Amino acid sequence: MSLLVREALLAFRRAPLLSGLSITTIGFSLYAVGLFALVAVNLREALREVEQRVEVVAYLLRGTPPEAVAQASQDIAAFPEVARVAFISEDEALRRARQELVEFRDAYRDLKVNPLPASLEIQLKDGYRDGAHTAAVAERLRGYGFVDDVRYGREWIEKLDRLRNIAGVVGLTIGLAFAAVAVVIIGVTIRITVLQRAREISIMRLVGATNGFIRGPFLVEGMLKGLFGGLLAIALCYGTYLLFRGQAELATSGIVFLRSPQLGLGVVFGVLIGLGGSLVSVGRHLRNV
Amino acid sequence: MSLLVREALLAFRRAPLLSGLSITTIGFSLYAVGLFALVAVNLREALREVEQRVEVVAYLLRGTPPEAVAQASQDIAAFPEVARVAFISEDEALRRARQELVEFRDAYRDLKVNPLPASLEIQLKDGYRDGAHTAAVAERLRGYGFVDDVRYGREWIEKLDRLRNIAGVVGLTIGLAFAAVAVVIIGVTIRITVLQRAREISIMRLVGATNGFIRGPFLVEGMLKGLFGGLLAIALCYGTYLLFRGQAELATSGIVFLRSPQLGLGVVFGVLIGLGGSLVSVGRHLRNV
Amino acid sequence: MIRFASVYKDYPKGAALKNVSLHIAKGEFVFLTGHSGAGKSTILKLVYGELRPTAGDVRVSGFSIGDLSPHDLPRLRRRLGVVFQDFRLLDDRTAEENVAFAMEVTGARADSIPAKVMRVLTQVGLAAKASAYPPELSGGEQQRVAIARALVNDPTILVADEPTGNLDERATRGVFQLIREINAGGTAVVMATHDLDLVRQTTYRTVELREGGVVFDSGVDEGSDTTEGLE
Amino acid sequence: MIRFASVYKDYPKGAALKNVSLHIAKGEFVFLTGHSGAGKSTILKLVYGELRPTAGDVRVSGFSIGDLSPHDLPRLRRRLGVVFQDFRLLDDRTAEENVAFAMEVTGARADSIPAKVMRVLTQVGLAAKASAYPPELSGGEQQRVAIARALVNDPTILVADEPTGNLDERATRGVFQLIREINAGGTAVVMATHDLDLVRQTTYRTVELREGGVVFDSGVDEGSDTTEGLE
Ligand SMILES: Nc1ncnc2c1ncn2[C@@H]1O[C@H](COP(=O)(O)OP(=O)(O)OP(=O)(O)O)[C@@H](O)[C@H]1O
Ligand SMILES: Nc1ncnc2c1ncn2[C@@H]1O[C@H](COP(=O)(O)OP(=O)(O)OP(=O)(O)O)[C@@H](O)[C@H]1O
Ligand SMILES: [Mg+2]
Ligand SMILES: [Mg+2]
Repeated sequence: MSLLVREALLAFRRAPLLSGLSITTIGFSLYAVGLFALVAVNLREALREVEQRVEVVAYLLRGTPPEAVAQASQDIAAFPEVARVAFISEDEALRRARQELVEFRDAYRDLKVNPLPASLEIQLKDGYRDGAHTAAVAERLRGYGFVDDVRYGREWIEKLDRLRNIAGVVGLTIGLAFAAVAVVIIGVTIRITVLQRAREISIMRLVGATNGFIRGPFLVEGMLKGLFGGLLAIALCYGTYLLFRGQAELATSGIVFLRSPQLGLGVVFGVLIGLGGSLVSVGRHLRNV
Repeated sequence: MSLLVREALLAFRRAPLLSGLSITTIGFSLYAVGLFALVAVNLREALREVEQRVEVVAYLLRGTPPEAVAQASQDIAAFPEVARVAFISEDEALRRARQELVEFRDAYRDLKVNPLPASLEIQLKDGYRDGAHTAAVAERLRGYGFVDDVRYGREWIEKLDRLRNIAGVVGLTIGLAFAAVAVVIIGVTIRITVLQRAREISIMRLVGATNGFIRGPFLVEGMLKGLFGGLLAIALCYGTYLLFRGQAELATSGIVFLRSPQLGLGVVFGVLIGLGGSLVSVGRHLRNV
Repeated sequence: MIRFASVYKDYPKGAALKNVSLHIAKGEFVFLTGHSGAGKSTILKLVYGELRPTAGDVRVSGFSIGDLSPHDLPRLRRRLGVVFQDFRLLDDRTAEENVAFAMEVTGARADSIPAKVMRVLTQVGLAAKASAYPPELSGGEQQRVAIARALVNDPTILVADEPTGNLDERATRGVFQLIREINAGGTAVVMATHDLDLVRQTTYRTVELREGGVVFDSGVDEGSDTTEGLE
Repeated sequence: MIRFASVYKDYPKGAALKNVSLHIAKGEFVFLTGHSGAGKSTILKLVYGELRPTAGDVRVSGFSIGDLSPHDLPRLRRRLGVVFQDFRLLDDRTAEENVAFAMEVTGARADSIPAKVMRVLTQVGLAAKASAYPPELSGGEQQRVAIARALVNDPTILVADEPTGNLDERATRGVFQLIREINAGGTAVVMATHDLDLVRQTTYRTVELREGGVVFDSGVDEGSDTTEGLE
């Protein structure tokens, strides 16, 4: 066991250049994956910001008693999908209209009575802002007697749904593609280093080393390379993140970095690739000698 | 010269596995770059779609004579920034308001006179949809005597501006990062293959080959590997594109592929990397032997 | 110990061995001689299982080379000591580490290794070069590392392919003396050599090959099976 | 032709040559002998510029090895034919291609190459193995490919490190005869060897090394400069 690790570490000392190159390759391959993950995470973050604007508005019949509205507000706030309920009075609606909608400045200037209805503005919780949940909430709101009409920008929400789906599919597929790129490149690198050491392996076999004995240090070495490569990739990603953070804060609400579990996953991925790559390469090689 | 190419091609025949692995690495590295380029191009395409909604609206004073409006429309259509001008009459405005804005259904039902103004809706050309140009157009519109007010969603356009800037900076930097990844990985691959052939090179020198004589075939070989790697990357990108096109058409207005000049650039990039990588690796090696 | 029965070995480009039958008893010392390209190394490679016979049967220390399982191959090789014609040293390990590696492979106790390794290196006259890497050694020094590696596990059979080709007369005498001592201790020795002086000095059995066939064998009981049962 | 003046060569782990002075005239034949590790290969490596002297001056065919420019190194080597102790063949080229490569390097006309290559391979007795790769050749066959490669460019100096170490008596005689013929044609030969039989057979000048110093030189005019002007 100690022999195993010692041999693996010796391999680094014996061929420092080649080991360094392999680690660099693994690191940069995983960096490509990490960069993509960074972009994807931040796009999703941006999408979430947009999503937060999803709301359902229930217009109330003129003359609904305030107690009924207050009671309903409480009920609605207790819906599992609902995050917040806000009551907008008729006066408030008029004030907003005057402020926001230029087309109507003139129109409202001359009005004797306020034609605008009061309404309840309902914000949904994270994860409930898709078409199906929104429609369900709207349906339930329509059940209240004093609700005249319910609006929630069906088209807009359905667009969001589609966007989410596409982003999910595209993100997943391209992410997998990048991961595949990393796996291929890393596998190839390990294969090349094993080829490089074909003579060494054949000599080991000639003096009576078993396949397991030969394979062991290679596997440990592969895992270590994967580990170092993964850590290098994280360092590179973090550098990139720092580079952007300053700029991004000026323009948007800032960017986020990958979270620890995601980073951990990346390193484990690196180690597994290193291990798998060594296993395949050495295994195939041992059969051939 | 024929010796040069013959030697380079022989290298492929002599070490088919290693050559294949190098080409695969180069191909997949460039594929990562290409994937990113695909995503970037399509995001830009999506941004352009959003941009097309940018418009400037000039509200006209009540009672403006139609001839004046027609004349102004022609003038405005001739502005270098302007793509299209549409006249929206007062009646048309009311019709739209009734249809689109539920809050005002009731309000307008009882109206005796139409309070809404007529307007000119002006669409800008590609490349003029940023804050500065839009503001300039708006300013000029205000110069007309019969224009009451000009609106163009300043906030929205400024957001677009910022988005464009960020997308540009992020795209460029991440693109460069990916390119750097590709360059590093490819350089490393070539270095490894040269290391692999260190013995060969030293023997060549021992029998009296000049550095140029040794370097030549390596450079041609590197260029060929870069070429093949570039073509492989294009094939992979196109495969990915085909994979997505079907799905994407269901949901959005479709995705686009890279254009020929971009593809050509990718291949040239591959060849140059192959050449440069060989030059550096072999050069450094020759100095050391 | 070693038995070749009507062995043929074809390479893609021609036959290297034709109908070779040979029996080497436990503890015997045999010289393999013959022209360059006669097939000496091919016979030795069959003994240590780098090659498989095209036809015929090769048995070494109870293992049948023709259908040796991947599991048995290392077990066979640990009983052999092999000096390769081209040395086959690991270039990135010192002389000492090269020899030690052959012991580690057998699972020898770690604390017993260094002393044993130094003893063998001293026997071949290389104690002073223990920490040199093969590219830092002269041709003869590399050859002696290869010999030390072959001896370090006290093999039951020593297979030596031209072990004195790069040695001067004095070193040759020293190494040959060492090999004779090993043989006296009960190890069978098969040694391919071009050095006919060496062959003539002794009365050991000599097998001469020509174009892949045995043309002379000074051993008397060739083909007899009497000692086979002792293996 | 070749002149060593008070040459020292230190390796990181010790001195290999100590104050070696040696002059080899045009067309001369010199044996280098000595124990394993005495410094024979080191002297030859200095001659073909694989090593630089630590101190002292080495001049070969008008080039000063100590400060040879990268541009002159190939020019020097093309005038030499070198047989390396460990052969140094390109494993992924056939015997024929290995020999041809040494000619291509000199810029020889492409159509003159195949005939010349086959002639030299025939001289060393390897015409039948022309299309075999080194790993498919026996030790002695590889050595003869290395010799053919050294001879193919009609060198003015032939440097041979143990060129018969892997050859049987008959092949040794053949190769040695060939080298003598080359020498008769005016090529200087420096040959390191352990084969004292070979040395004793002839009356060629013999230089014996011990621990990095020259202890015996049968050449009479050692140190005289009379032939130097002819180089
Ligand atoms: N891998 C191979 N593929 C094809 N032919 C081979 C291979 N190995 C050896 N040969 C051929 O088989 C014949 C016998 O080779 P072998 O190595 O056994 O000779 P040897 O007696 O050891 O010669 P030497 O004294 O020169 O080492 C030679 O003609 C050689 O060219
Ligand atoms: N690269 C090197 N680094 C350190 N020491 C070296 C190196 N090359 C050779 N030596 C040492 O220098 C001494 C002379 O070596 P050299 O190869 O010249 O011997 P040689 O006379 O050719 O011996 P042989 O007959 O065994 O080939 C030896 O002791 C050797 O260990
Ligand atoms: Mg042999
Ligand atoms: Mg030597």
